[in-house]
Amino acid sequence: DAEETATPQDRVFAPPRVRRMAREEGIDLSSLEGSGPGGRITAADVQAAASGGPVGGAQAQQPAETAAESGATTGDSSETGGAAVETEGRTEAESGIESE
Amino acid sequence: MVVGDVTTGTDVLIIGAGPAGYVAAIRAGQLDLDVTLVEKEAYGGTCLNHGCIPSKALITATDIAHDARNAEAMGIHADPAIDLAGMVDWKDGVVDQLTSGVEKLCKANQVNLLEGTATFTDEHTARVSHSGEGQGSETLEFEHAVVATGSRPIEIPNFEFGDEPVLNSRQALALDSVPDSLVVVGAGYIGMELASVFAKLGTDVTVIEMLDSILPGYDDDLKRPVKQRANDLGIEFEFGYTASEWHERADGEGITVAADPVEETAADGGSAEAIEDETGESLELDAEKVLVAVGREPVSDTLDLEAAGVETDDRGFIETDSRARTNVDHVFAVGDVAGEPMLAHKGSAEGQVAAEVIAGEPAAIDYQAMPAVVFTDPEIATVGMTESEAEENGFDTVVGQFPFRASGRALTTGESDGFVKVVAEEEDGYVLGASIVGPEASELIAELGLAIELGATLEDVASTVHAHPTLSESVMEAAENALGHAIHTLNR
Amino acid sequence: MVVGDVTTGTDVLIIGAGPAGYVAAIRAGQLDLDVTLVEKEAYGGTCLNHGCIPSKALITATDIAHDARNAEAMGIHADPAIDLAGMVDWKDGVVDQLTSGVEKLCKANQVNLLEGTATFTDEHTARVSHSGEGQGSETLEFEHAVVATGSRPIEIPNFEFGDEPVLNSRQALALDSVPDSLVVVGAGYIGMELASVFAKLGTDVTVIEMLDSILPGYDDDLKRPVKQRANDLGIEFEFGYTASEWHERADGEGITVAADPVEETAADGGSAEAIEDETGESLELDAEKVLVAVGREPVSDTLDLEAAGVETDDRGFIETDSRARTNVDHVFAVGDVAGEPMLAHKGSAEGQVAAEVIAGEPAAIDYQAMPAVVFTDPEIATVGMTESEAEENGFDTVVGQFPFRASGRALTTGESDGFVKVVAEEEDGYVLGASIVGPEASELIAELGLAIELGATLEDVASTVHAHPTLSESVMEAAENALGHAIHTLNR
Ligand SMILES: Cc1cc2nc3c(=O)[nH]c(=O)nc-3n(C[C@H](O)[C@H](O)[C@H](O)COP(=O)(O)OP(=O)(O)OC[C@H]3O[C@@H](n4cnc5c(N)ncnc54)[C@H](O)[C@@H]3O)c2cc1C
Ligand SMILES: Cc1cc2nc3c(=O)[nH]c(=O)nc-3n(C[C@H](O)[C@H](O)[C@H](O)COP(=O)(O)OP(=O)(O)OC[C@H]3O[C@@H](n4cnc5c(N)ncnc54)[C@H](O)[C@@H]3O)c2cc1C
Repeated sequence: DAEETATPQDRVFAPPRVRRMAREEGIDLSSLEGSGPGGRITAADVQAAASGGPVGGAQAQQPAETAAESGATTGDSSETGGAAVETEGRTEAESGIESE
Repeated sequence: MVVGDVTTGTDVLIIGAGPAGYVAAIRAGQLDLDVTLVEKEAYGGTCLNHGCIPSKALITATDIAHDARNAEAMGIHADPAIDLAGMVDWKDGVVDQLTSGVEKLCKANQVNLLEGTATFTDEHTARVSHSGEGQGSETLEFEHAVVATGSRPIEIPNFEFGDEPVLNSRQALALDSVPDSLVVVGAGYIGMELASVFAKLGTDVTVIEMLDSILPGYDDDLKRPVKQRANDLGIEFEFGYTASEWHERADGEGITVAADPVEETAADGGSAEAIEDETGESLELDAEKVLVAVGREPVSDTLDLEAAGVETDDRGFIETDSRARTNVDHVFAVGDVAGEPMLAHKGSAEGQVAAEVIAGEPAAIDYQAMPAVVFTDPEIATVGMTESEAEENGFDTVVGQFPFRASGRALTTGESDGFVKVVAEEEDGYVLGASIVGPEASELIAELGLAIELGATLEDVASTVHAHPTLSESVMEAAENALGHAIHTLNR
Repeated sequence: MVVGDVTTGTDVLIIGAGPAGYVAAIRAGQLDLDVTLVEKEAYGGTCLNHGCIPSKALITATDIAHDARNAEAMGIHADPAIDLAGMVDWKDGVVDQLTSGVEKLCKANQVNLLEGTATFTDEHTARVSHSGEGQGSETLEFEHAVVATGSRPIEIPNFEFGDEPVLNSRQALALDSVPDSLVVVGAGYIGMELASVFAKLGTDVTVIEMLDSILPGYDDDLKRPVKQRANDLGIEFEFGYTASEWHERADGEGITVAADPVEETAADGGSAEAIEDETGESLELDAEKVLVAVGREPVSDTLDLEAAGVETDDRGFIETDSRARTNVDHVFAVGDVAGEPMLAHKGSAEGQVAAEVIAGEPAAIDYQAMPAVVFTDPEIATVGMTESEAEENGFDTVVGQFPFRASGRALTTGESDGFVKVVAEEEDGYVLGASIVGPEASELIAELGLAIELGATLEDVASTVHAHPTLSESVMEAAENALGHAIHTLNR
């Protein structure tokens, strides 16, 4: 199990809380376009995908300190809301597919 | 919990109270599950009783004496005397404090503690047999089981741990007098940690290793300062040999350990190659004791896993998914018995995940930032990918490095061997891995583990202000070096 | 660089080669700016020559002896002898290595080094006068200037640093024999660090402090273990007194320091209140020397700032914006001269920003995660907001704590006083601040600085695997405690 490897194609850059949220929502992080620096996936991205709606509402929950993360636009991430997949079992979200 | 020849039920049966099992139990208790934790020997398992804690206690204590003895350049003149029996007493006190703490924490979290040896009887029942006072056995029905039975040291032919001069790590950590001389078989992390402790206690130490270098699996640049320090401590190495047998010496003054050269074909398929002995001749090493530290194997053969339908791989490890689940849906396995890396914190992390998954939470374990530490002198710590692993995984990488000899804080401690190395993805600078050899490597690696988990970039690490003067500045400087603008080292 | 009574030009003139100035210079060099760094005394400034580095060298070295002397419980019996002259030699060697390193790094980054004292002559020129060999002066025309002239110890009436038994921190760090007794005036971090060093060297130390506790500005719970340890070391405290004068004793055996009780109205407006002496009587303390460590003041009065039009506040600090810019657009100020916190890494961070802004980059300095460390025994380290600061800023907070006595690693080092405390925003768990008192606090704080900078949450820190057994696990456990599910401490 420790042998799980990531490749540039399937490595997702997202903090633990975001990976947990994705598992809770059953969202495949690899289907998301990250709005953080360099494409890092943020909580707002997952919330937006989960609600299938625009990202703006979720962004409002970010405190000022993380403006860098939430400030960027998340463009087409709402389109991926429907691409959510169930993540039970061996293939989980956090070892999913890179967003780029 | 009723003890006797009766059947009781529990939501979660956890077998083994090491750092994997007791953490699973505490977390399960916090999640309001009805938990029973069965332990046959001692709360805290190998780690607290015979592993991490006792070894680190002796390493730190011998270092206090060693550092003072070797601080003449600093104007300190000391000739400390070490009373090993006293040191071992102190160490035992530390262990007692921690293991009784574990017991208390379990109880405070409503974990039912049960002393005894558990074996599966079918998919939903286990028998727990008690030896000693409360002799007898009882049957436990469970909804979920977590196997956390750990590992044990591997024996090699002709070296039986029961025989007096042959020691495993557990026995070595309990010695109460310093052997004059010691042969250590195996230059893995346990062998190297203990070799250093005994060398600092004044023992003549010789290490026999099958492969051609210490610490198989670690990069050469990380090993170099450790090997150098070991040489400085007077530790002798015999690479490319395997210990074949031992016998009492005729003069009654100790033992002789015989070792054979490894034939090239017999060498482990690992990256380091075995050296063929030119002459092909055997070695004979005189010593007072011999410590065998050639690795550990899972404890999966003594609990009738078949009765529960749980499968192991060919080395005996129980295979699990990232939810810590075995091939049987309601049975989980965590810690050493569930595979490499056999490290306490890996087991604890798996234990938490198992408990959370049983409670219905969407937990999963992710091995992308699993640290590993070797408490040699100096320490080695790694997390995430090495440069070559990153490249094998298809990343274009950029690497930054900072030598401790350029660190003001390192110089003020008199300990400035080693370096911090950071590996990142080239385009966006995501930190992928790090390795450190040098002072406080074990503590410094934490920041880089967090960096990897957070998806931090080199710039994030480099632009975080680090307090001066600290060793942690070296982490920042390594990140700056990868970006081409370190301040305290040249950027080439 | 031509030296003589001529005018030369430079893009960037940097005045002062302390950690603020030399870092600005190196960074500016890396950014291909034409830089001239003027230093009147020694590369590395206060920090490398008379501050951070020498103090930490003596702290660490005396600790090596002290730890060995006090390790009987671990079975170690030692009676180290300390030769202070030897220790100071070693310390000087460390300083030389670092300062010559700074010089080399400057040159390698194409920084023009100029020895001399700079004063402004107008908005775009400065005079640099050389004493000693290359006596004379020259005029420098600059596009941009960076003022990095640092700070100096504050003198109090009747205690002149020139007088033999009166010491400032610099002089105290250069003593080559151990005073029998020492009065320390001021229980700030410099006073407390040095009081501990001398107490460990065997000096009878008495600390006089105007306020009612040590380390003004730090929370009481952080100070408590430090105060306790100081008491254990035999350090005496006289709170609520100010030193009024000193005189040689009639018997010629040393000096007497007189101190007056602070009147309540005279007390500093800070949080800690001065104690009114019941009797209102003065104290007389006999000692061999007296160390005055009552604070530091900016060096802004000796370089004709007015000629350049640069303004200071009423304490003499140059006011700057987050780009390190003064009221004059092309003049920057960094480090101690630019205000609190007067810490080396703050100066270095500002220095980098100044260089980058001059090079046209969008850099800015952010003080939200500026760490501070006190290298007392045990160490204190803080970063970000305290609980009360967070509340004053309108945050609903949640706090998590982990005591080192529950840390396996701490117990194995014999040093388990203190704790890690994490302050977070309640709703989403964003980490806002942290404070640590205990072993390696200075190193452990780094991870929490990164957490704050990256906007990490408690969950992020708690679910990052930390190596076992390490002190850094305590950071993770404090975060877990804030979330209500720490493993190794009770969650209430
Ligand atoms: C000398 C040494 C030093 C080490 N240093 C470190 C270190 O610094 N850092 C680190 O991370 N790791 C270290 N390790 C490894 C670490 O000890 C293990 O990874 C860790 O103990 C594994 O935890 P575990 O809970 O899986 O198993 P264990 O700790 O082995 O615990 C298993 C428990 O299960 C019990 N048990 C087994 N079978 C049964 C049964 N049928 N019924 C009831 N109870 C049963 C055993 O009695 C035992 O208490 C060290 C190991 C050694 C030997
Ligand atoms: C005993 C002690 C311990 C300390 N410990 C720590 C610690 O552990 N951690 C920490 O962060 N901080 C510590 N500090 C504080 C730290 O030393 C300062 O914050 C830091 O040195 C400030 O850097 P600077 O570059 O602003 O100024 P300085 O380091 O003071 O450097 C200013 C330089 O400018 C030169 N200069 C001044 N005027 C002129 C002029 N007109 N022309 C040419 N050159 C000039 C001076 O000679 C000096 O070299 C300590 C201080 C002391 C005294």
